[in-house]
Amino acid sequence: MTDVLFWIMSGISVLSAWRVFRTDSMVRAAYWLMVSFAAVAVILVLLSAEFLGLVLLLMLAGEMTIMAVFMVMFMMNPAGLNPMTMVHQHRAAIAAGVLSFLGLGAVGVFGRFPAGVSFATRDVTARLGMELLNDSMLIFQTAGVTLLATMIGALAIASRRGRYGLADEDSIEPAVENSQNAGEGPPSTEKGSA
Amino acid sequence: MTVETLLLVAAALFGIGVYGALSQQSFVMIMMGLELMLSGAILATGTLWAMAAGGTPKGQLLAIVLVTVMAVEMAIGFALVVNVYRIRKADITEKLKTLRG
Amino acid sequence: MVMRDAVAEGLRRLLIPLACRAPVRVFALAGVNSPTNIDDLRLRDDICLVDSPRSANVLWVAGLLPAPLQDSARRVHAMMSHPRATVWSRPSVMTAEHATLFPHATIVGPSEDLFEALRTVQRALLTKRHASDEALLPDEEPAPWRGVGPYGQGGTGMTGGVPYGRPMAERAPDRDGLELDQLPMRIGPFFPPFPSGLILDVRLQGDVVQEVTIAESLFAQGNVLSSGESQGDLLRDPFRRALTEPVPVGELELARARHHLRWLAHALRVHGLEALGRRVLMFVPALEPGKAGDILALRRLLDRIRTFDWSTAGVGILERQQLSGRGLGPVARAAGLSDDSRLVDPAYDKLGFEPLVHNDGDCRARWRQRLGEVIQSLALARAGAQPAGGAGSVESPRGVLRPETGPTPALLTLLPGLVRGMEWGDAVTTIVSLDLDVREARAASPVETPTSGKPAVERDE
Amino acid sequence: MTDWLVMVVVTTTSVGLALTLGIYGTVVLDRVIGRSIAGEPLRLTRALVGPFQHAALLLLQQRSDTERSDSATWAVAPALLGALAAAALAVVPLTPAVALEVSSGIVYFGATMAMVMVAVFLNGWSANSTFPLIGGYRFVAQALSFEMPLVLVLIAAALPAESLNVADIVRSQDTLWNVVRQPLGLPLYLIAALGVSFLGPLGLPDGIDLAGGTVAELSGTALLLWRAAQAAVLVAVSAMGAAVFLGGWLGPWLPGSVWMALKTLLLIALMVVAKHLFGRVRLERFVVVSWVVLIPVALVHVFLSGILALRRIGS
Repeated sequence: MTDVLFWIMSGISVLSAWRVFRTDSMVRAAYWLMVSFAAVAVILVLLSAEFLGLVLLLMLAGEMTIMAVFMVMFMMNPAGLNPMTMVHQHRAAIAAGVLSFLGLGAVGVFGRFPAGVSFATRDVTARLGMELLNDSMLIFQTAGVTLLATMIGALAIASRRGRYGLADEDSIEPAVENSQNAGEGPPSTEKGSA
Repeated sequence: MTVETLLLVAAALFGIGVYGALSQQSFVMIMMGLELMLSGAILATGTLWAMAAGGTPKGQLLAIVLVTVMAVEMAIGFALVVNVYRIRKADITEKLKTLRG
Repeated sequence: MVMRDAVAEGLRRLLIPLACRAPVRVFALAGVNSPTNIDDLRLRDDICLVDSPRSANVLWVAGLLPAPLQDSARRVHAMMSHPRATVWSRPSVMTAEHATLFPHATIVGPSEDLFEALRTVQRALLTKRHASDEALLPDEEPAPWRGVGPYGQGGTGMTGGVPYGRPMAERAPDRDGLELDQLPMRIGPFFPPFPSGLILDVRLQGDVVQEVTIAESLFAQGNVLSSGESQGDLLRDPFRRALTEPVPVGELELARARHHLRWLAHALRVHGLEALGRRVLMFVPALEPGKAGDILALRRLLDRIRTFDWSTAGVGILERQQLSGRGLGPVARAAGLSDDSRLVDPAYDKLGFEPLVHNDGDCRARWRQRLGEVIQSLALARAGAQPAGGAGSVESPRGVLRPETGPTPALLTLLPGLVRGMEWGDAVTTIVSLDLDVREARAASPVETPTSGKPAVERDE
Repeated sequence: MTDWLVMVVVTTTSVGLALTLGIYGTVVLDRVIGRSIAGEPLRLTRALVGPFQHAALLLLQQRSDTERSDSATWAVAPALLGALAAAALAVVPLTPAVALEVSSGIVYFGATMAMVMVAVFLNGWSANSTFPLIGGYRFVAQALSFEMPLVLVLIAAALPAESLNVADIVRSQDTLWNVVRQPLGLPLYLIAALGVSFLGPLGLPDGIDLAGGTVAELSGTALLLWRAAQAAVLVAVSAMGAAVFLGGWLGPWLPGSVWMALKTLLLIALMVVAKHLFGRVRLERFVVVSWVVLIPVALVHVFLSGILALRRIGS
């Protein structure tokens, strides 16, 4: 049963990963990637890394939607209604992809791993929790601090320097508005004062 | 479901990710390629943890670190995309000949 | 395949008797001079007014449609899914000109039972005794689905152009300095939250309104009221009558209270408080001066709920100098101006009338102002049987009404500046709070209307 | 193998049954509560039969299509939303006997609720029409804001149970329900639950100011499915709330499943009352309140719950 599920999931994950770069619609691309990830998450659950798989799912739902929204924001043609190719160095990229697959696959097939070790038992999540908050607390904390630093850093990079007010104040930059007033003045105020 | 098959799947994901990251022009699509590579890495880590390391919790820690890396990559990536777009109005790599800000 | 069809047919047979008893899904197109008010449908158990024509079974055309609205009306008809039918409430008999507008429509005269007609039509549709309306407009794309660029895109460059008959989104400055795409869209004339006939051309970034222009088509042609038969419901309006003849204060004030309550019900509905809106609407038909206690209880309830406050406080602030001396009624009084032509009417003087005033000038002040005026009007109506008005101008619920014009044109000139930079939800709140009636805009002088239609277009140059 | 099969069959039937009854109950409650708030006569038989008539009418309506819609994702969206509700409900123990013991049940629930964002966004996006798209955007903004409090509050509830398994959390409330033990938990959870089922004050993606938003272009079966899936999500979050805060199946005299059903209906009724009494909030204000107030409060809540749990374990 697990084997059947595994084959289905690996099929889904690889096929949808391939679809990511083969669809015109950016939103579809983002969600194909999500499907691929979800299949990987299921495989992780099958490997009894339950917590890890679920955290992956939890994270990527938001992540992929943000990705899709970014696509819609920045791309001129997010729905792929004007199909056009947006690739460069196509052949080299294919070669690199195939090469890395062959190389890593070879490691997987011909590599020798300590075998015969039993699967993890049912209380994996509890044991992972004990590990995280015990011996490996430093790693856990480092990951946390890294994420915090990332949040601050990302905000600092992305936000506009010298913002002129709250997000909800006005949609017009002060400079734009001033020049407008200097020129003609919005008719509403003109009327009001007249 | 053996170590070999699992690692092959992971390698396939990684390979597709490499192709995507190298071939795409749009920043966000490149990030998708990177994500796929990381997904392959997470799968490989999970595999080796479950099948070769005997399921000691320490193995999963590496995967958790990888998930963190993924989050960091996304956050910083998007922040950079926003900033580049803000300054250069560029959303594909071809419009960005130099990296100076 | 035959098997599947048989099963589907069997299912249909099972569903039809059930569906026949369901409330009629109606999308309403409000025209002028309708014998039945749209609010009467909201209180009906057997009718379900929907907000989008897509999921309606019956298109109800209320009254007559002025020529500029007819094309949009047919477009709304085209959006409906099968099975669909049209029911047309008409104050008068069909003319040949009108018969071409909705050839399949069931006509309901002023003395006939509209609700029965709606129910019958839906039942007949479901049992296939009434054929589903055929398409009135050809189902074709506005332009060939192929652009001019090398990849089929719209312009010759990467962006821009008008592919497939639709303007592409173009970059424009926004509040975050990112210069993302602006989405142009036309809203109206049958957008449910807005007064019928209001057409806005909006440019949106996300859901932030960057620019609003009021489409001129309706006012420029000035034919909303042109045909004589369409003036009926305006003549029934006591405020219209008070322009030329004295009308008892009691009648005027009750009409004012009714108007404000209908407005409040609409505003509550737009805020997602449909049930409370129906509660307010139920006061309207039997409103009398003795009901002031109920209205006070309603005000206490709305005060206690708070969220209506939260979603309107600080939204759509109008300054006093924008409003003063233009006869803008409750909108002006909500901003602290005691601007009320009832002050100069001797009949009101005798009653010791003092205008109510709120100070904030935002949407919250406006709904409180109107609710306060309902209570005030009920008190005035109790005292006043003496005739008022007849002096050529009258304080209508929306503001000063004159034979040629009302407050709406002045409010429309304020609108583009007011909603720019708002999120769409706030813009809707604001437009609803102004209580516009596009029929009044007909009389706007030709000089004034175009100005309302063109602010800030060439902003970037 | 047979164990496994039995588990699948039992879970599917119980989830299916619970969802069907829950959706029906939600629709009936919605009408009854709406009419009593409007001050109209209740007409109970109509309320009980009405949902079937309405559904039949929609089933007989043709599906509409828009110009260049993304029909595949449009069809997927309601199915995904319904599937997520069912998947979320699967880990909620409906009776002591039928409890899928998932050791990370809370995380699993959080993951499914995060996926709701995908379904709603897809539904808005696929129509290739402006109002649905804005509705989709709105839900993304709203979901990113309530997701954190939702997960944090659930984790706080897991602390006294020392387990992420939902059945263990129910058992840990044997002496004291979490609604008393963690007084901040249920209010925060209900706010997030309103958000995740996009209802009432947080019904921003399909508000009337967008002419129906994400459902503006839907008709017929698609509309029916979407509304049913939305109600299913409401049922799933309410059931989770009942299990985590109101002691799930615990209660005297009546069988556990009846208690669970009653508590779930109570939470559904609370949220439907909120829908009819609290108008839509401004999205902007909700996002600010969520990040500035709700998330810090939820963090403090986790911290306090942790201290209390530690003291209880210590003593």
